[in-house]
Amino acid sequence: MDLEFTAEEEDFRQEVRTWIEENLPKDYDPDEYFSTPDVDKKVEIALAWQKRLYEGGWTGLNWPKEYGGRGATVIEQHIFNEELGRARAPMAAINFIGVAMVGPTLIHWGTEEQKKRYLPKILSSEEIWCQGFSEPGAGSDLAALSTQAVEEGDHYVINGQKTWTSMAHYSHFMYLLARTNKDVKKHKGLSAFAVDMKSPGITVRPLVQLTGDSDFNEVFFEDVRVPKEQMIGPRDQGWDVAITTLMYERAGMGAGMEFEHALNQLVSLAKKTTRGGISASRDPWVRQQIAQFIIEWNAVKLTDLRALSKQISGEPPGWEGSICKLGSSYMNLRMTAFAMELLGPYGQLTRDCPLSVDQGAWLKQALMARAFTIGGGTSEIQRSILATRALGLPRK
Amino acid sequence: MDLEFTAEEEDFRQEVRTWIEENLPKDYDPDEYFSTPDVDKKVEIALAWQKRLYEGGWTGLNWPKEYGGRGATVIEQHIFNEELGRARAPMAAINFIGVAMVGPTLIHWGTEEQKKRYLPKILSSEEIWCQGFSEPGAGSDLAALSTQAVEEGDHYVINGQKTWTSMAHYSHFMYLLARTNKDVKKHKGLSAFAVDMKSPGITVRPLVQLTGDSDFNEVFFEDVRVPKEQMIGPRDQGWDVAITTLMYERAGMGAGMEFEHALNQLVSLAKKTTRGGISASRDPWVRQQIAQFIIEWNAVKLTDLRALSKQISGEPPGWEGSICKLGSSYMNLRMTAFAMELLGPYGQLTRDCPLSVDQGAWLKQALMARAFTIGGGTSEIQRSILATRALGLPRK
Amino acid sequence: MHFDFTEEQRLFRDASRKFLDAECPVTFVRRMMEEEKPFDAAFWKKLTELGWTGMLIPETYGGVEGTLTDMIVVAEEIGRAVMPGPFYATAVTGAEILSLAGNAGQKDHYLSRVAEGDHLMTLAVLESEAGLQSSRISAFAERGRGGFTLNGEKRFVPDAHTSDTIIVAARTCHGTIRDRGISLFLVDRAAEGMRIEQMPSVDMSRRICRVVMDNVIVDEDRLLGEIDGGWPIIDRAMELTHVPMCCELVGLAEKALEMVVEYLKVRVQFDRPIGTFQALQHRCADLMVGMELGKSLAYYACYASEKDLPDAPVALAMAQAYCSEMARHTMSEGIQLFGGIGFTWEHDLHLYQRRAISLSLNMGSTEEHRERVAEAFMGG
Amino acid sequence: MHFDFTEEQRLFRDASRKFLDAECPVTFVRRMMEEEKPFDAAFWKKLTELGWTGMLIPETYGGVEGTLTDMIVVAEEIGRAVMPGPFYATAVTGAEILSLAGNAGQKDHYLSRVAEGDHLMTLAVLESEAGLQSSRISAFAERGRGGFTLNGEKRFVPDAHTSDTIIVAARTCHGTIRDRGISLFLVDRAAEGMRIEQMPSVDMSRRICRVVMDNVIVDEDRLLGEIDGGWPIIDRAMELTHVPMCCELVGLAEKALEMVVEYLKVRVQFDRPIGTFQALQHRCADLMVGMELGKSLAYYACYASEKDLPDAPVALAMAQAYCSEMARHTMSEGIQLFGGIGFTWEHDLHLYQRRAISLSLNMGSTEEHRERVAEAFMGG
Repeated sequence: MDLEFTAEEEDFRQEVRTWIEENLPKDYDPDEYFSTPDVDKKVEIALAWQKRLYEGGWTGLNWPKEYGGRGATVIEQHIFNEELGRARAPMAAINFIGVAMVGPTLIHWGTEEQKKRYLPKILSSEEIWCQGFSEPGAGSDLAALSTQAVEEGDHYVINGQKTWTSMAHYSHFMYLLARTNKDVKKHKGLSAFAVDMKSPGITVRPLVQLTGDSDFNEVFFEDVRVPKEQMIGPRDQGWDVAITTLMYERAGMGAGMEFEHALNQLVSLAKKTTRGGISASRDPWVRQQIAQFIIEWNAVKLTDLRALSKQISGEPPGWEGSICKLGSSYMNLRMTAFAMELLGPYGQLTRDCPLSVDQGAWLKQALMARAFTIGGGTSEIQRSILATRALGLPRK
Repeated sequence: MDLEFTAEEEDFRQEVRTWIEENLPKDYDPDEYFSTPDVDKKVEIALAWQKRLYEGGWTGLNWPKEYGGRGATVIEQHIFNEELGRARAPMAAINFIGVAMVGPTLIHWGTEEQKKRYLPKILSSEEIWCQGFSEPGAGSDLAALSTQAVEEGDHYVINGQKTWTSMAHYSHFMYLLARTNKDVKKHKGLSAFAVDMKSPGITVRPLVQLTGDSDFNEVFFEDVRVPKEQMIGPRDQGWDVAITTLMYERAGMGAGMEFEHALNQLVSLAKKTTRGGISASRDPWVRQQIAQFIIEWNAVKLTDLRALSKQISGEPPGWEGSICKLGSSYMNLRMTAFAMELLGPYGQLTRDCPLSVDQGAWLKQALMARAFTIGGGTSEIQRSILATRALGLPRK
Repeated sequence: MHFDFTEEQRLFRDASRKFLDAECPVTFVRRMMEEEKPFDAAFWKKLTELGWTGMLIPETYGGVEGTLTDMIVVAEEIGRAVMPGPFYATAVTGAEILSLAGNAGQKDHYLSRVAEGDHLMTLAVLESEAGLQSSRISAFAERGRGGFTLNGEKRFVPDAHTSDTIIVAARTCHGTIRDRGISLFLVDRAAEGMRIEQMPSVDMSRRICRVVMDNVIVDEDRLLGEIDGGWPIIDRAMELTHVPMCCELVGLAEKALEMVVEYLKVRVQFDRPIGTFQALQHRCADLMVGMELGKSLAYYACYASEKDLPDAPVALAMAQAYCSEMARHTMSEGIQLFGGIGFTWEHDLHLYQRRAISLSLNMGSTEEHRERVAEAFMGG
Repeated sequence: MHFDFTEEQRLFRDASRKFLDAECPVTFVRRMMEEEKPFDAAFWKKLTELGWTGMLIPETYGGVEGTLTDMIVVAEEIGRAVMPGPFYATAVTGAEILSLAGNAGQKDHYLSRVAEGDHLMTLAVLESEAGLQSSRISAFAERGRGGFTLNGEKRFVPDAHTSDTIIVAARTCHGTIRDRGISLFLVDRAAEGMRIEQMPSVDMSRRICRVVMDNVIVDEDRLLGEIDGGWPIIDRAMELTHVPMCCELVGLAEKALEMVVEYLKVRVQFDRPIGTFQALQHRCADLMVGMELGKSLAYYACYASEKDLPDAPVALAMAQAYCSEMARHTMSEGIQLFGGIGFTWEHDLHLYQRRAISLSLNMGSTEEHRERVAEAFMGG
């Protein structure tokens, strides 16, 4: 058992850290960035940061060098992500789909033309991608999607609706999954496409979340024509293409670092909250609960390290992804609820209220907490995966 | 809303209380009774108490007067049970099946001969009954039972095995459910019988629980002959007969009062436990948790009162039974686990250890806690009942 | 012995539900959320006609002289409909304080107006360290010739911006005797020196305010009750107010659970209604258990408070602790069970969640409530 | 960076599992439970041959000089097999204390015997107020001519009745300096004045004892380490002992979960394996999450302790708090998932439950462990 990094790896970490320190805009305020409801501004900051990363040669860390990547080791990626999280740098969300999902998928399934056409502009953030998987009728049951792609000459004609599409109206392309065959088992009749978001017939409508913010969209397709050469992978093999993609969508610890930040904030909150003249941080009830959150969070981080170790050794991935997601989202749910209790009546105040504590961040996080137990595969789906695939319990 | 009892009811309560005070044996020690692993002694005490109750005219409180009962109102029964619980009188377990389940079932389904033969001796505790429903292969899925009753002349011949039969080797009769028809849907082919436990071919074997105590038995049937006239209700309608019985098996608050007693003991335990010279009862962490148990227990008791009110008004019963069972057994599970924490290393000591606290009662209760979430319809079955019957969620 | 609503109360409940279904659909709630002040005079008039505003007011003053139980019948329905706007501050807190402490003239003046729906009131107690203890009151009323001069700041005052009269709890004496030294004043919202600002909060359909008093002068006859003796009045009035609030939490949870169950019956994934999935069924069952247990505690708190039984404060603390967590948990689980759609603004569940959060937090933290229970059963 | 067992450790784990499968089946465990002393000399001999007793002993003394990680490989397997009888008290606590504090003669005498399997040891620390703080030690060693006279009572001493030597922690000075004033003594179990009684406890396959010392005289050369300087030794030795105990908890949970899963695959109710019921599937998944998270914490506690990192005590506290609750919860849920059969004596799950209860409680309460975490992250 060895949790130390080699001297080279430590050097790499130092290089990354220094670079981030020197390149993160001086006026960048992470608290403001992570709590603002102003999506446009957020996207602007994130995009500028992505471009800066590209100029520094830091995008596509794990892409093969021949496609403009850095061919970094798993451990270097980990260090890089840790350092981004440590600095609370703007999230990679704006270009995450392109760099982390579409790129690797194209490298695996794409034609030479597709690779040449798309990969460089993904790396440079010149072209932003969104992902068109979820539909109103196909959430947990992705294979039930009903958006259709019908062949017509040298095009496919797309009709249907996608939902929970993040960044859709900032995107140049959508990585779309649609049905090309209705006569086979439902996951056998899908195909993947690269769809130009400027195509006639596409309507993007912001989806307002219960927080009142709008980080997602609905995307409507009405007779949208997509040239045949924009199909990714073979026809009717979209499910396999999608599986490749989802394997690359490793729950990065970036978001996780925000949980750690919140935990630190919670300790500060307990210290500054007084009841009857005594700091809440001295109340055993408060201490026990915060300690429990800290313990669970550490358990998640360490489990992620175990997953990383497997990856490094080239072992098949275990179920740590699902475990970490379940563990961290559940911790976050209770942590944010607990913060509300600690705040008492102040817990209800929003950012707009000058009397709100920590700019209403706790309320927002409490409302957002369910995003982590629903998005990216619901907790129920994660549990079913663990039960049937990891533990081998029978499906039927 | 009116939670007061009428003057007559209060008089009745006083009468009951006085009678219990005067008749409960002077040397009766409830702590000893409820914690002893000596089943024989326990049964002896309980049986003596049952006979005393009978002499006082207190058995079959809700039975019609014509069958020797008292024709008491629902509220009188409630008061009576409350007073028994308050005095921590010996449990009615020894004759509970006879008085509370078999009696009412016979009154409903029995022939005149059966009523005359059995009812008086049930009331007097001269004949003790046990219940033969559960089988190794038929726990939650009672209808799957496989014990067979095959017609042969004027008898039925029984073969099979029952389990979790309490009091079997103290019983004179078993109220048995067996399969008389294999060719119909599984719950359509059952019949109910009164089986003489002295019949040749019956073997009773004690079933040792994980606590090491033995409150239950396995009962084996090998070519046991039961005269036809001992069938209860019509042939192949055993399921309906059993449903009648189960409707009478109202989770009495008697057992519940033991939870309340345990809660009071927990408060005492917290007071006498010191850590670093300070009583644990002053630790907010301890106070918060005990308060939560108290709150939940009160919620259960009040919910039981709501059920009682419905019963009094002659309204159809709601789902309070399942709710109270889930609520109280879950509270008890956490309460006993918490007591172990409070005790620290002392929590592991058994009754035999002179240094054990409260005679090792907490350990025993912690081990026993799952009896309440498994027995009498598992928590999972209760939840399924609530989901499908109370909330109307679809089964398939 | 009948621990349930009476037959009349059930009829009243059905009528109330019908009324709110018709007059307070969720579209109305959403409209009110957008308003500067979520108060609709026409709607208030209708509540008045139903007798809701005069529910706890004696017939002498034009009220219907109902019981607290009648009030919780309404409160549950208010929860089910997430009824927006002011209500308890006037119809419960205000009415009760006047009934308890008002002199004949004050009762006549205020109570009859409240019963008629012409006057809105609220109570301003909490300050910066928000907690319902007399020791935390530092707003001061200086006695002068013919009146008092008030200074200080109040927070979390429900509906102050729409109230005609704000009943202010202020210190009139720096005494050391516990709970003494606080007095109540009937202050016009528009009195000189009063500044009222909304405190933007999670529940946009019901508002809370900050009230700053800068040398506000009130006449001697606006003193409500005995000088220095206001705290027990506040205590009792808040007890009577928090009981229906607990019942509203139950109503919110009950309706949310119904919404979830209905959805699970129709939402199909993996070729069957997701309501057939046992894990989801059991989660719903657990929510039902919580809701019913909470209802029992809330009903008993009502009973104990209505009869002014010795255990009323503990019964209330139990209901507050349990119902607060239960309602918030129900909403959180409800959103999970709805999945993505439950996480959208257009879905109604978050209105229930918002109400559950603010309603419960306005009663304090569950830690405080549990501590009161601990004190009653374990001592200090 | 490799946060996992090495290839050799895996091979060692497989061999250990195979060994325990063959030599320590549950029939053996049950037999030991019935014994007056659950110690089997032949079995102990085999453990010795495998190098388990000498795992942490330097090669100089005949040990295998393994690491703490090697020891947790064993501990997990011990948990999976609910291995009965003494082990940690000799092989970890005893071996480490001697290594840390023994002089050359003591090491030579005791360590080589332990490595050979000829000598069993234990540490007697806890007293009536069972807590691992030096302030709670009141057993006293009075210095006299050529030796010490020991008086006092020790509780919860693991395996004292089968130990040849009991290392006693006694006060030698009523000093006020924190953690000073405690000394360690190597006492023969059979020494005059020693009274050892078993403390009947939930785990019959492993015993704890009460040790009463009534004017027990020990020679000067039985003083272990510096006079008054014993506490830091105890602290470190207990840290090193509790790490494998956490891993044993993980092993117990892992095996229990496997047993549950296997049962759910074959048990049929309502015409299908109950493992197809989603509510049960999800409960198993949650148990798996807990077990894996606990494993990560336990492994890190091992790493930190092995390297003696500054965060080792906090890492251990995290593992203790989490693994204790996790293991007990896994057993409790496991019994529920097995249903009636899981509640019987003949079913093996309760052996795991009993071990989980005593193992975790012998480390203290989770409240204490969490408080240590709170102190590290929030201050006092």
